Amino acid sequence: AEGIGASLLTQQHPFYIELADAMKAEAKEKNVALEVAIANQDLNKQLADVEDFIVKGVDVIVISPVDSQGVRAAIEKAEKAGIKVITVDVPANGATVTSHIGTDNFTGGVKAGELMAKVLDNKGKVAVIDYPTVQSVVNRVNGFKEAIAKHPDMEIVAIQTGITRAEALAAAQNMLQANPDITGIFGFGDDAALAAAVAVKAAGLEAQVKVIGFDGMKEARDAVDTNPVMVGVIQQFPDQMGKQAVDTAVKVAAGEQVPAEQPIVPGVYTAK
Amino acid sequence: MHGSTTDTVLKISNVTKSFGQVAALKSMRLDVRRGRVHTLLGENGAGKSTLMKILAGVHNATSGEITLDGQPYRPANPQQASALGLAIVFQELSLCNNLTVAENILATREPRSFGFINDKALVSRAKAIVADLGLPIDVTEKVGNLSIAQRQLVEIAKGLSHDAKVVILDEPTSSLSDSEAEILFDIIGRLKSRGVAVIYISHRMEEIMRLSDDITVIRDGEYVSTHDRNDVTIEALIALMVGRRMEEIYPPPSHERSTQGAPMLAVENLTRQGEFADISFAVGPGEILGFFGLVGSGRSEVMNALFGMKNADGTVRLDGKDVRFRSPAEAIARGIGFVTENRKEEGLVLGHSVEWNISMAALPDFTGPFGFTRGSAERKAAAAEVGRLAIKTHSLDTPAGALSGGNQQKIVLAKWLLTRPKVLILDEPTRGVDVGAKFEIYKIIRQLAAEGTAILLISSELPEVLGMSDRVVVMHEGVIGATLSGTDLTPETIMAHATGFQS
Amino acid sequence: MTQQTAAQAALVRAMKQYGGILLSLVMLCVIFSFLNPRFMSVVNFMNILQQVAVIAIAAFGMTWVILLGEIDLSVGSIIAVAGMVGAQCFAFGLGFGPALAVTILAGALMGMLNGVLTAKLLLPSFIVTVATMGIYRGLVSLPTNGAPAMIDNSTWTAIGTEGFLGLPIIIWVVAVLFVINQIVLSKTSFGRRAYLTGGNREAAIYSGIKVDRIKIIIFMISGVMAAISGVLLSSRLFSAQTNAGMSYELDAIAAAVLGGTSLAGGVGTMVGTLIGALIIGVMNNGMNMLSVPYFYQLIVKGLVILVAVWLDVRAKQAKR
Amino acid sequence: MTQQTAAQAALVRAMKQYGGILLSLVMLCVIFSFLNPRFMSVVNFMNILQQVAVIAIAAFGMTWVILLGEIDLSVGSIIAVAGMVGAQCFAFGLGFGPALAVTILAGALMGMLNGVLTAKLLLPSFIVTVATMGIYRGLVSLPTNGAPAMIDNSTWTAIGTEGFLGLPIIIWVVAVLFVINQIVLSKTSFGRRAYLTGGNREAAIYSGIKVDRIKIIIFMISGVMAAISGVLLSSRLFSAQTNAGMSYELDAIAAAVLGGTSLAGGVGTMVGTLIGALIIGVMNNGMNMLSVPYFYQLIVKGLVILVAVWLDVRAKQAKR
Ligand SMILES: Nc1ncnc2c1ncn2[C@@H]1O[C@H](COP(=O)(O)OP(=O)(O)OP(=O)(O)O)[C@@H](O)[C@H]1O
Ligand SMILES: Nc1ncnc2c1ncn2[C@@H]1O[C@H](COP(=O)(O)OP(=O)(O)OP(=O)(O)O)[C@@H](O)[C@H]1O
Ligand SMILES: [Mg+2]
Ligand SMILES: [Mg+2]
Repeated sequence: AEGIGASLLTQQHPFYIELADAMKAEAKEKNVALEVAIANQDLNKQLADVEDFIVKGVDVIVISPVDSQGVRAAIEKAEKAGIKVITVDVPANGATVTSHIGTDNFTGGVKAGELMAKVLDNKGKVAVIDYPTVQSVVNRVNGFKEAIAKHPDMEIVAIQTGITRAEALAAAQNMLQANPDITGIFGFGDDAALAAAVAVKAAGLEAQVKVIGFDGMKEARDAVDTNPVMVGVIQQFPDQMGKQAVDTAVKVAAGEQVPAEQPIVPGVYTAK
Repeated sequence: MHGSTTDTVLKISNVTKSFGQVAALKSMRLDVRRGRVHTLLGENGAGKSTLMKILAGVHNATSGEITLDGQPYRPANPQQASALGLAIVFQELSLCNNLTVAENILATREPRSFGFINDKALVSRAKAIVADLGLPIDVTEKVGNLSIAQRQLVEIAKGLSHDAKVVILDEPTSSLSDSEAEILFDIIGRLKSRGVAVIYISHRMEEIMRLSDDITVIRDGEYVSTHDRNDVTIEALIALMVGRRMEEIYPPPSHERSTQGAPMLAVENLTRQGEFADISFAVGPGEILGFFGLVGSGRSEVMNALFGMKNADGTVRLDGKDVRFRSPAEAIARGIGFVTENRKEEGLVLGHSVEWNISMAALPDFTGPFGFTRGSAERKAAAAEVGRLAIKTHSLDTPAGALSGGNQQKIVLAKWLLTRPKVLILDEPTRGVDVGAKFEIYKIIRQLAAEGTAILLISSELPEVLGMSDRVVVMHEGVIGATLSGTDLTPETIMAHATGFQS
Repeated sequence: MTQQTAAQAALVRAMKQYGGILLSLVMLCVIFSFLNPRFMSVVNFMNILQQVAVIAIAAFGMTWVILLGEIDLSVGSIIAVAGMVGAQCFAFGLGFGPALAVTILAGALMGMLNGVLTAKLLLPSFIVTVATMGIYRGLVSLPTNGAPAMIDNSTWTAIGTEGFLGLPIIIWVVAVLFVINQIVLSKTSFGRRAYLTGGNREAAIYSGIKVDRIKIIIFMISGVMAAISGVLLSSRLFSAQTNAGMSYELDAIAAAVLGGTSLAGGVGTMVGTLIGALIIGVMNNGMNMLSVPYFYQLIVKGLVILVAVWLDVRAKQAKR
Repeated sequence: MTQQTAAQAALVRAMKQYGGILLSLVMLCVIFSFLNPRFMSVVNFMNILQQVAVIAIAAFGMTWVILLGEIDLSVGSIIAVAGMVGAQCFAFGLGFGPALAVTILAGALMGMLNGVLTAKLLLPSFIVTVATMGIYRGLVSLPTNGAPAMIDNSTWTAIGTEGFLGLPIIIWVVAVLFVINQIVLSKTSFGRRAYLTGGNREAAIYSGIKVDRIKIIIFMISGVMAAISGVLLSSRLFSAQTNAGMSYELDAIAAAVLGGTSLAGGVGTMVGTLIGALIIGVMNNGMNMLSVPYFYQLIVKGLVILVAVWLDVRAKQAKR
């Protein structure tokens, strides 16, 4: 088979679904073959997926790495086989790829922190729901922490892991129970933020606590529009990312030059 | 042949049953009559239990005809069988250890009020059943906490709690001692007088002669003949059953034992809190020391302690040296063998081959360099034991579970013979074993003794203990009542000590 | 016997049966209250009960299955499917009642498949439910291609958020299901048959129990309980997540085993399972309240399970 | 008997024992070759073998554990810990040899903990290893706070990437471990004792087998196999991932059970397990080659496991 092979981190998250959909749409538009494999957050499966792409003989491989470092093995295998690799969303460390297209997560985190400071008048105690085993989330949280650190009257009083929406809900409830003076919650993704908003409502703290999310998928943007607790969400653009990834892959296959870095700066979405 | 046909409750004709390739029953027939005890006699694996399971609705007959009260009888499941008036006490215990006696006895027939189980009524009804049968059992106790004998009584209570026309008892006394067996015989007497037909299965000839009215002999799944109790002798029955004449049941000692030298095993003041106390005895090389007691008198517990399965205080000297075993492995290494009481649970790995079962206790002897098993030596040794004990098996690779009870018991014996023990403990070695095989086992015991093995023979069958032992230790409630030899070895004295009526 | 001594006897019996695990639960509560005074509050206990509801209900079903000596690893996937079925029903225009009925029916069907494969084809339930765990997890993703589905029905979402007579509805649901399961298990002949079959399958057959039918029904109970868990979870989250309930089967099994249910079958009670589930809930909540980092939470949770089961095994041995 | 008929007899025996599952494997291969001609290539078979190596080796260890009637759910976590231990050794400045030794020792220790808790405290292995699954998964995250760790040792990474005598080193490792496990299981007293203990623990004790020791050793074997799997995995990935090996224990169990190992204990072979692992590997690879969407892959995988186990159960019944 010729065409593009795409190995995506997961298919159980709206971000990646939108990314995959955008890639498929663009591939159709450009009339190239595209095969998508889902690593289901398992790096070993991602490597196996890439190995199978190599056997199948695709022209270009697009990877959204499960992990920046571990993806090196897959990239090296592809390059040994003479196949060019493009990464989307998460960058690769320790291996050079033809091009990387991704959100600047750290900057996104900083923006989230600044928004939080703004809505809380530069003071107050905030909590974070995180997912520490994912590098892009770590970058977001670090950016958020840096922005908050610039405000002496603001303090991060609790950080808890809440990977799924159910876990995030429990984590948010329990943090609110333990620290009733929390005025802001930052969720590492839409799921975390939406769950936090539910917890705030359940605790009857709608007047006191503001929630900010990250990703900006439709459900979260709707929530920002309708739910006063959700004051904003950092918006990624998976549609742009997917389109650009396929465009780049087509160019690479045709032998054209492409830029090594194609950053996509996240936006800030607040109520209409 | 016998009486009028109107007396016949259950009539079995030309019944066959195959399990895959195995034909367990070929052309069976049987006439069971009201108010009479009809005994089924046959070697291990002859097909007795299979026939009973067909009657109970557990198995379907492959072909043949059965009528109950003249109506065709073909129960689809045990519940139907019991609804049609059949009650059965299974050979293999079919109780749930996690439930109480009452819950077991009335399983699936719990008294209910408003659709919910009425526990009070459950207990009182079970109590009534047990009291009616005269059984000494606490119905609120968990079955798992009972001794094997008590469980057997519960099994009997469960089977007999149905109002039945025909009662089947498949080796009910195999784990009972004489006093509990007497309770059962009383019950059977009452059933008879109520006009109930009883089908009885046992390998104990004395018992059979005492209880039966009719006796049917079967061999290899085939009907041989039916007799009135008064027209036959034990010898004749055995000849019919095993296909040859047997002169006696207990082979004579092959030699006059020289007066004991140093004892091979000497036990002093062995005590374990709550189970047994102050157990002292000694056994010399070539001696058979019998252990008799009522079930629950603690004989098995003493032997388990000797074998390193349980801790106990006191001293044990083996071949003149003080020993203290912390595990069976140590006991085996020092030359002790233990044919345990329950072959299915403690003796055999039913799913594995005859060969593996025979070699399992002597595995260190078949282990070569780097821990590799010496396969050909192992196979040769296992084949030799199979030959020596005349074990009936298709091949050495047949799973032990596929053999009949008597042959399974021989495998357990073979396993311990292969370790060449100095002291061999035999805990009920002939339980559930047919007369023919029993004789074989007795011969082996004699032969071992002749070779100088010291033997501890635990048995609840008085004739067996009397017929085989040089001396007999009688236990009662965890202590030794007496150690008898010579002219003191009479049934009366032994029973007196065992029941504690004499001290 | 006077009434008082009867009550005392019952208490002694309960302490003997649940002493080990009750001790663990009380110890955990004491430790957490000591470390964070806000732990001991009515609001927080409501939180714990709501958070543990999904696990507890799945664990009721799991108790039946384990009682039979079987295991059901597909529970987590059924939880996810249930939420998605509900969401799709609403997308299809059904009302609350029909949607709930369809969802519970779906749970029963998935459980029935597990039961039939186990009972009729004689496959080990462990492997059957490992397989159906994958199958059901695959199925849940088909309608939305892996994306979560919003649930647009105010009655459904009210279950997870509203209260009734001063208590959250979720807690009522747990309580009612607990009582039903407890009564059916301990007071009906169906429950008794489950104990018999789990204790000695052979004996159960000889006693005329249709063990295949019981097995299938019990897997259906497990499926239905998981489906109800799924309803609660999706109502709490206003949405059906395709990764919902992932590995909840292990928590449900842990709850049942902590509660004294024996994996060998034949032994177990709903009371024990409820206590087991509470231990898991208290532990998760307490550690969150103390801001214990995630990885340490994993470690502590493992250790608490080990200690609690050990205490329980010890208590049972001492009793004998 | 001539040599030829002996060989024929062996073949007949093998067909009887492995017929059901070999049939499944061959059928899968035929179907995939038919659907994608590139499936049947040397390169692709090398790929399959490498992809399945991690599962296969863990499954060898799992076979021992299941043979004993126990289960080890901590295998996936041990795989992750092993990689992290290796990475930390290199960060600490150790060379390849010592790092490998420490890693394998770590696997043995984790297995020993499982074994001691099961054998000495008499806790059910299911719950012990559910607990240690969490504990080990928590431990793996401590050194890096959840982040992956790079592995900076060319010998270590060469294992996963280089070849030897024309075959990838990984395949050699699998082959050698298969042969060792196979020989120890079928030709030594230790293997025999494992079969006997799994078949009837009580009878084994009475026959002088030290079942506690055997149990502990076998959990150590499982730990060591998982650690070696972890080495291979981390070498393939140039890094230690904290979520590595997640739920691989289920694949390992599936491989062993597909291969005819009975969860009740006492029955199983390494040959069967290898075939079982290959089925899983061929299935994953073949569906990737056909670009089957992920969720459908989950469903198909579950169905294939069901069908294969069913064929095997049927073949075994017919044999009797
Ligand atoms: N479920 C079964 N599957 C296969 N074979 C069986 C089964 N049950 C019994 N058999 C075989 O049928 C034959 C008759 O067994 P059965 O149990 O009826 O003997 P028995 O006369 O009761 O012997 P015993 O005196 O030892 O109890 C034996 O060869 C036995 O191995
Ligand atoms: N599983 C058990 N749990 C608790 N107590 C038991 C158990 N098995 C036996 N006992 C008790 O141990 C004592 C000895 O029982 P056991 O039946 O082994 O005696 P025995 O003299 O060896 O009888 P036999 O060998 O004739 O069956 C009895 O008091 C019995 O109730
Ligand atoms: Mg019989
Ligand atoms: Mg005894």
